[in-house]
Order: sequence, then C-alpha cells, then structure tokens
Amino acid sequence: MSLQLFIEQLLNGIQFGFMLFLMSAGLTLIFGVMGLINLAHGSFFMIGAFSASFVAGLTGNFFLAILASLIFPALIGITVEFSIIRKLYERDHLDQVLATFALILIFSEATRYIFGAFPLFLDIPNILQGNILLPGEIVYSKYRLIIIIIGLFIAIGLYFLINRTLLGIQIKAGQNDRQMIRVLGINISRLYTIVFAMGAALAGLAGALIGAIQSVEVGMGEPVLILAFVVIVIGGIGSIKGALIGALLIGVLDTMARLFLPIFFELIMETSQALSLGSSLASMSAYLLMALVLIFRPTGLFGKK
Amino acid sequence: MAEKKEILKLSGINKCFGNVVVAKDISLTVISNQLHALIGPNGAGKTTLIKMISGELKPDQGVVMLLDRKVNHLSEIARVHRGCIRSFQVSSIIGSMTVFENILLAVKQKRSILKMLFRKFQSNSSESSFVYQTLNQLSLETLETKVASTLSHGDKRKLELAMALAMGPKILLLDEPFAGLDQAESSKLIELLKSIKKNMPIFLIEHDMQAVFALADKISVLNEGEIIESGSVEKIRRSKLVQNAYLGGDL
Amino acid sequence: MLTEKKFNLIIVLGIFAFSLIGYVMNEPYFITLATKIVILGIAGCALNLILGFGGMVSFGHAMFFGVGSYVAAISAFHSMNGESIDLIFFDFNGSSQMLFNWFLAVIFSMFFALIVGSISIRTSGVYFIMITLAFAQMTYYFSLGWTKYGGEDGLSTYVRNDLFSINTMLPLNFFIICFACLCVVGFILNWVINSNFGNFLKGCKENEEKMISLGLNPYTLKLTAFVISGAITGLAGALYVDLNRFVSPTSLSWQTSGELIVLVILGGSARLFGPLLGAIVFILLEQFLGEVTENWQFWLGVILVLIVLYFPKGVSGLFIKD
Amino acid sequence: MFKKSISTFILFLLTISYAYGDKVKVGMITTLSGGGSGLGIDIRDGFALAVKDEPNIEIISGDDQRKPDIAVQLADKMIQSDKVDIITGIVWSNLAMAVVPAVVNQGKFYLSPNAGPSLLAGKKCHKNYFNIAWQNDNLHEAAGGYASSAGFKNSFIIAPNYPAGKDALTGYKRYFKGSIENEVYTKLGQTDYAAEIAKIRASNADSVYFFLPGGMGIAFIKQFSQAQVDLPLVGPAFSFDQGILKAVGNAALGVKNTSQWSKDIENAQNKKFVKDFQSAYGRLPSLYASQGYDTGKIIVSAMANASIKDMDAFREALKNAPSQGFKSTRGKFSFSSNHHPIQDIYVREVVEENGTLTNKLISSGLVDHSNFYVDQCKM
Repeated sequence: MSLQLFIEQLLNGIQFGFMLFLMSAGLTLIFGVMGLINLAHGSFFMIGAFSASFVAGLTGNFFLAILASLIFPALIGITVEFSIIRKLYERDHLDQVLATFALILIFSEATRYIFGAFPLFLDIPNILQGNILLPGEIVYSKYRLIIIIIGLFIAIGLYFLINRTLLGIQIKAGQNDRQMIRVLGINISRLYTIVFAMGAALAGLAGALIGAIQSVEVGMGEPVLILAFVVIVIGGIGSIKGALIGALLIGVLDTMARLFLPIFFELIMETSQALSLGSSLASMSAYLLMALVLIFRPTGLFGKK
Repeated sequence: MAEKKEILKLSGINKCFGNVVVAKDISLTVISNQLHALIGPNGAGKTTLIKMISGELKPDQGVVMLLDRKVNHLSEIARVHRGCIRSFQVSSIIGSMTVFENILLAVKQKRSILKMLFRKFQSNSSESSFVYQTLNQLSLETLETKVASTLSHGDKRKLELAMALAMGPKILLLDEPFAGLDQAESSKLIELLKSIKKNMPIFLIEHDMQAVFALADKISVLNEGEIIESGSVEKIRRSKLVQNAYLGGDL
Repeated sequence: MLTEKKFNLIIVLGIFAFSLIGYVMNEPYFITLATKIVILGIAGCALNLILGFGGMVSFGHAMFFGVGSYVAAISAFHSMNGESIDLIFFDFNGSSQMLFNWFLAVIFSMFFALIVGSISIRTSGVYFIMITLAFAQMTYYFSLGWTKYGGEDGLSTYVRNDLFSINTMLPLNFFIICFACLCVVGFILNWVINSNFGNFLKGCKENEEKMISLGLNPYTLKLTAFVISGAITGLAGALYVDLNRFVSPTSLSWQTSGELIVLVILGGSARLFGPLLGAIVFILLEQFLGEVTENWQFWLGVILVLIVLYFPKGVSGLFIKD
Repeated sequence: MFKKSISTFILFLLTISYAYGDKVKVGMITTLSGGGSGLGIDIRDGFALAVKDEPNIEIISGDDQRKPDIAVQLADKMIQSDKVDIITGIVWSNLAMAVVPAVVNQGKFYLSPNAGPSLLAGKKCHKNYFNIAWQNDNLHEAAGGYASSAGFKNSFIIAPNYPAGKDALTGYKRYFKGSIENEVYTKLGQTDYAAEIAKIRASNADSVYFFLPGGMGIAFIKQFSQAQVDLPLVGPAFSFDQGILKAVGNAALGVKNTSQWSKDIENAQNKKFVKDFQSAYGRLPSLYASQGYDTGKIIVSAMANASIKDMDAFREALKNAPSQGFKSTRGKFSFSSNHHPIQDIYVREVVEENGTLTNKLISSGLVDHSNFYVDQCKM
C-alpha cells in the first residue's frame, strides 16, 4: 500500500472522528451539566439532516440549508427541553432512558409522517465537489476536508466558550457542583435550556454535513448515537477534550481496522474467511477499544474519579 | 482486669499524595480497654490515617499491626474479618431498611455467598436476642421497626454504632461520631461510649473537644501529617505545642 | 391498592386467564401473545434483579438473551440435520429435548455473564451501562458474520423442541410450559431477593462503602447477582427460540437490550414482578396500537412519555401500596 | 324431507362458492414503520392495486418493524387467529428465512414479493413456497454477465458482511468472466465509504460492482460520485429504484443497473400497471410495487382456476398461472421447478426524463434466466 493511500485513509479517519465529535460534544455537555442521559440526541442529528434537505430543496442554497440544520434542531430542542426534559433532571437515569427512548419513537414517526418513508435528497454544492491535491501528491475530497476544518473550528470555539466566557464558567460550575450554580445566583433553567439547545444544534449540524454525503432517512441517527456514546465514555463523561480525543481515536481506529484487518487475516488464512472475519472484527473494534479503556480506566480517559 | 495488650499498633507510617505529605512517620498504639483519641485541625490527615488503618488506603512506608499481626497486605474486607470495624463521618446506614434489618445485616455478615443465597433473611432466636441486646444497649429498642432513612440524625449515628457493635469488633475506629449532634445527643453518646469502652478498644477521631476530654484515655495530636504530641488528657491540655498548633490557646 | 403478594398473584393469574380465554374463544393468537408476555416477562424480571435490586443498569442483556437463544437453536439445528459438532473430546449431536437445551442455554449464558460481569462490575454508573453495551455489540457483530449459523439471516429450527410427550406445537401446551418456567423463575427470584444475599445486594445498591465496612465484598455480591440474572435471561432466550422456531442476530442487538430496560422501567423497577406488568402493557400496547394506526410508534412514544412523567414508579406503582 | 332440503341447500351453497370462487384471506406482513418502510409500503400498495377489483380477496396487513421475531409472531397470528390462506409481503431475506418455514409448515402458502434467499430456493425449498420476484442471486448474475459483455476485465466488488451480501458477490462472480481486483465486505449499516473509495481509486480495477441496499447504497453512490473516481459503476436495481433515485440525485446519472422490471418495458400489462399506480397513489411505481402487483395478480389468476379449499389444485393453479391468464408486468414469466421465476433480466441506465431521474432499458442481460439452485431442490 502506498504512503499516499495510507495518509488519505488517515484523513478519512480524522474526518469521521470530527463528525463523531460534533455529535458527542453536545451529548457530553448535556450529561456533564444536567446529568441527563439523552437517547434522543440521535434524533436531532436526523432533524438537522431533514431540515437541511428541506431548505435546500426549497431554496437550492446549501449554506441556508446548513443554517437551518442549526436553527431547527435548536428550536425543537428548546421546545422539548421546556415541555419534557426539564422534568427529568431530578429523576434517576432510568426514567431519563425511558423518556428519551420514547422521544426517539415520537421524532422518528413524526418525521416519517411529514416527509414520507423514502430517503430525501441533499447534495453538496458544486464548488465543493471533487478533490483537492494536498502536498505530497495526496488526492483528497474537498468536502471532507471542509468537514475536518469545520470540526476543528468548532472544537476551538467550544474551547474558548468553555474557558473564556461567562457561559463557559457557568457550565463548568454546573459540571463540578450543581449546588454551586444555585449559590452563584445563576439562572439554572436558562443555562440548562441553552446547553440543551446548543447540543441539539451541534447534532443537527453534524446531521446536515453528513446527510449531504450519505442518505437522509428516518433512523439515520441511532447508529451514530451509539457510537457517540462510545466516544464520550472513552473520553470520560463531561469532558469536551475527552470527547474530541475519543472521537478522533474511534474515527481513526474504525477506518484503519476496516483497511488493515482483512489484509492481516489474509496472511494467515484463506481469503473469503479472512475477509469475513476481518470485517466482523473491524465492526467490533470501537467497542473493543471502549471495553479496554474501561478495564484500565473505569471512568474513561479524562473522566473524574 | 485483663492484661494490657496492644490491639492496634502503627509504626513509621508515611504517605504522600503527589507532593503533599499527609502522614509523616506516624507511630501510635491502641491497647485493650483504652479509648485513644486523635485530634487535629482540618486537613491534618486524620481521615487518611483512619483509611490506612481500615485498609482503604495503603501507606507508602510503615507497618500496621492488628492484634500483633502485620496487616499491611490485607484488604479492607480482610481487616474487617480480623475485627477492625469502622464508622463513617457521614452516617452510613441502609436507608430503605428498618433499624432491625440494618442490625441484622451486621449480624449476618460473615456468611459465604452460597450460604447467604440459601438462607432467608430472618433472624433465628439467638440472632434476634443478640439484635435486641444491641438495640437495648444503644436505647434504640423503640425504633426497631422504623425505616432507617426516617430516623433523626442522632439516632442514625447510634444505629451506625449499633451495626459496628453487632459485628463483634476487636477494635472500633470511629470517624467523628459527634459531628452534627446537638448538646443533649452529644452527652448521651458520651455516656454510651463510656460504657462501651470498658471492654472495647476504640480509636476515635473527633473535633468535639468536650467529648474527647470526657472520654479519652490517651490523646494524640496530628498536625500536617505529623504527631506533634501524645499523652494523657492533662498532658495535652497543658501542651504549649498543641495550643499553638491547634487549640489557639483557648484551653 | 394491593399488597405486593396479591399484586403478583393477580398478574400471574391474569396472564393465565388471558390465554385460557384465547383457548376457549378459539383465538390461539391470544395464547401466543400471552406466551410472549411470559417469556419477555421472565427476561425483564431477571434484568430487574440486577437493575432494580442491585443498581446495575445493564444495557447488554440482549447478549444473554441472544446467547441462550443461539445455544438452544444451534443444539436443535444440529439434532435436526444430523450434523455433529466436533468438540475434541466427543462429538455433540445436538438435542431436540427442551430440558437439555434449556440447561445448555443457562450454562452458556452463565458463563458469558461470569466473564462480562467480572470485567464490567469494576465500573459503575453510565460506564457500566456502556461497557455492557460494548460486550453485547461485539457478540451482535460476531453473530452477523457467523455464516455457519445463518449470519444476519438467522437460524430456523422449524419445529419446537420436545418435552416429555407433550405436543409443544399446540399453543396452549407451549404456553403452559413457559408459564411453568415463569412460576419457577418467580419462585427463585423471590427466594433470592428475600435471602441474606438479596438483602446485602440491596445494601450494595444503596451504600457500597458500608458493605465493605461490614466485611462483604460488593464485587462478589454483584457478580453473583449478575450471573444469576444472565442465566435466567438465557433461559428466556431459549424459550423465545421455541416460540418463534427461529433465532437471529436481532435478539442480540442493542434495541433488544433497550426494550428489556423499557419493560423494567415501564412496569416499575422497585417491584420484583414489575417487569411482568411492563411486558403486559408494552406488548398489548404494541398490538393494540398497531391495529389502530400505521403511526402506532408515535403514539406508543407519547404514552411512554406520559407514563414516565406522571407515574414515576412505573405502572405497578399504581396498584401496589408501599 | 328436511334432511334432503338441507343437503340441497348445502349443495347449492357449494355451487355458488364454486361459481364465484371462494374467499381468499391474504396476510400481508411487511415493513410499514421505521427504516426501509418505503419498500414495504410499495409492496402493499402494488398488491392492493392488483386485487382491488377482486371482491373475494380480503387483505389483513401487519407491520413487522423489520424484526424477524415480530414477523414470525404476526405470521402465527394471521394463521391461527385470522385464518389466512396465503401470506405474502416480506421485504427482507432474513425475515423471509424466519417466516417462510413457519408458514409452509403450518400448511399455508407463502408468496414472496421480494426476498429470495438461496436456501429457500435450494435445500429448504417447499411446495407451498412461491417466489414471484427473483432468487437473490439473479440480478447480480445478470450484472456479472453485463460486465463481461461490456468488456470489463477486472472488477472491484463490494457488499455488506452478511449472507445476502456474500450471495450477491458470489452471483456476480458466477457470470463475470474477468478477474476480481478486490472483494470488500463492509459493516452492515455502514454509511461512510471513504476508506473503501480510496481503495478503489488506488486499485487497478476497470469497473466497480456494488450491492448495498437501502441507505448504504445512497451513501455509496453519492460519495463515489463526489470523489470523482473515473470508473464505471454497476449495481442491482435496488439502489436505483424510483424511491431511491430522488435521494441519490445526479450522482446516479449514467449508472448501469440490472433489473427484471422497468417501467418502460413494452407490454400492455405493464402500461396499465404504471398508469393505474400513478393515478391511484400519485407517484411513479417502483420495482417493489411491480413485484407486489404481480403477486396480487397471480393470486387472482389462481383463484379463477381453483378453489383455495383444495390446496393441491390451488398450488397447481399458482404454478400454472403464467399459462392460465396471469400476465406479468415484466413480460415473459414462468416458474422453474423450485417455484422461482424464469424471466428476462434487463440492463438499465439511469437517465433524466423531463427533470426526473428514472431508468431506461438499454439491453436484455440474461434471457429466460432461472436460478442456480434448481437441482438442489427436492420437493
């Protein structure tokens, strides 16, 4: 295998990682600040993709579509937070699991009712089609490069938001000690709503960015949701840094395992078995990594003891 | 009176958390029928020390001896089985169970898993008479059927003590049992501990000086991980070193 | 309001009556539904042993359900096609005997539970939820690629296994077999939670530190409970194979784990047999709503949300007084 | 006297029922909610359209949620409680593998409007099981044949890691005469193919064949096109169906795919079907709708020739339907000895027609194509 191909695959892994990061950042914040296990987070991913597809179909403008993928999920997030989620903060995790599981059913069926059972169309704009030549003769997809850059910007943005702004301080206070933010006289319910909406918007953005190169369909959020949970657990719940590192780890590992495991097994066994075993193991790799991390660090890489 | 026996003996205990020294060459002994109190300002390392005795933490250096045997390598659970029983700073009871059941848990604790699976959680006559005896000793008998989480703070502390006693300890490690008790409850507990210490060695960590001075046979003073003075109540009262470090000259 | 004993009795008799009504009215599907309720109820109650009483939220119980299913199905499959499995020491020819296949399912799921539990119980809280999920996902992906036994297509056993000389293909007979299993499992679980062990387990859920200071090892306690729960879930899996005469990786998927948790919470995790009521409510809702509207999942979602918000103790909380 | 009148009455009833045909209850188990429900809805609608003028058919439908266990339980319910005579509707192979044995073992007919797993065509075939769509390998075999005739010498082939995926690639290889550059199995449900596409670009292949049903295929085609890999892409019809083309967009333009049906196949039955379907549901019919429609029409035809009360006669009527009045939307159609279709499989190209993407027939790939498993089936 050439070095170029290897680097291209590495970039693919990183791109996948940043996409997972967009999903997990919100999830980990919501868990860290409100202590809420939000299974419905994948639904915001789906809502983001559907609203982008809808707006793109209406206006033909991809950038308006991306904007919509931030706004609609945030608005729906606020509505749901107001009407249902708010009542769950004081409940134990189990009630949250049941309620947000029910929300998945509601969101999925409502989306199917509105948009029909077939996948929707969402494509990237012409200027982002095709490839770009990176230094070292590496051919790489323009759009995927853009996803990496957006992911980087959002990671940096979140870093500044958490460490340099009042909202960030409140969020950190909330993560450390829920009593403390009351003492500090912070409007908790507003803080919670903002965090929830922010998480929903990030998930929606991820949905739209990914929807443009995959398929916009009902149920697209759940597989990503499970991986995002894997990411935040590896990183340590509540830690944005952990989410970033966990996401990149999973992204690169998953891509590399898909690439190398079948090749590796072909060395030691017959081809068709090797392909099948290799790809089975590649599918398990993320979970294997999570299990290993938890065996050695029961609260994730950057989690609090 | 039985001969004086060393129940607990610490020698040369050292412990660091990173750069912070929390125990520096600590040596002390608790002998039978003695209440040995450990006092010291917040952050002096008292709770760390009790954790090293109970086995939750391991010292970096030094020896912990329980009944003349080195127990450094033993886990917390193994030390409990050797009779080293501990109470917590915050009342540690099973809130959803009744007072009786809480004590019954303590009575039944020695069974193996298999035996535990095949025995009903019921007391036989000898067990229940033992539970009632413990309840009477701590004057909890009227609260027998109350759910533990509904008890008053003082009663919760008593229940915790009752659970510790019900396990038949060789030595009791008490971590601030007086914390949060009002005057009346405090003096009741003092009386109680006075009667218990007659035939039970106790290692007590406490802030409440009144209680310590009323109860202790021997006092050690811990400051910044070091024992700066050790001796009888009178000696400690008079010690300039102690007053400077901790008591602020008030006594 | 009822006492817990009366509640249990009414639920169990209710299920039995439901299937009898099906029999009398010649609506065998009622019996099939009741059988499904019983089987999922068994799995739910087993999960509740560790979830409600041990405080361990396992998001990977589909693994034990699926392992039990696959073991029973593979044994039945080999007995049917006459191919034997070479186990080095001897050749295993499979079996069409229910009792034997149940036994195998229980042994294997216990074994899995022992391994998974001994690793997972080192963690707690959300980390425990996720590590159990991780193991279940691994077995799920393994089964997808295991083409010898059908991979994603699953494995058909065509007929139910035999038990003595009972005609197990008759819905009522099979229901009674499952119902008997439910009674036995109910007795065992009830015994466990009322034993010394069960009470220490409850203690563990509330205050692990205290259990240590009582000289008990919470790890062993929890692991034992985990293994018991896994074993019973495996039995439910084996029964489910006989109900459907079929097994597929779906029974190992995270959705199955999620549904088991839903049964537990819906019914109420504070009561041992809450999940049985959860299974009744969930399956009947699924059935009833599915016949009324195509968008039944939407309405199921709405009902579940309302139940969480307004009946925090689950449906069983409505009937049982504290 | 009384007795006699009763028996005359019964005789009378019998004649009536013969004259008008017995009522046939059909259980439609298909995916109506969640992912992939578009396919199930099309099958149901196509079937309903085919039987709407047949008063003696009653349809009982149920949503299998794409879960095999639910599908089996629905089958049990329909057989035991609703007393259906025929079950049909299942979209997915793995569900069919669960349901078909349960149905035929309880002495009912199963007519498959979509899935055709190899086991059910071969070793586990059954006299009461009919497949109206195709054996799973068929479209892939045709694709392999097409790739050979188009002059491709070296293919990169890709499918998900599950039995249908393996069958698909086996089918392709069975009819492809060139060499295989690389055979890749992806995770079922995977939607990011960057790694695989990079491999394709780096390879020496001169063509790419893929079988990635549903959303997986949409994602693959889009990413393949966005990556501007300059290789011809071939796939089975599933990824280029009417419902899916909308979501794929122009990325699919020019791609060749193989199908046993296309909306522009020239025959009266097909024209009527396409017209009726559009006017009834306001959308273009899909492959699945055509299969559902054919399934319905076969039942209608069999009912005209036999009573459902007589299983053997009805089975014969089903089997001989193609020569007794049943006209398939695909044109030529007959059953092989293992009750699977013998039919032409065409090659289509995705084109734009009045602003909508659709398929155009370009050649007939395999003519009178049966299936590989006929000899393995002992009925």
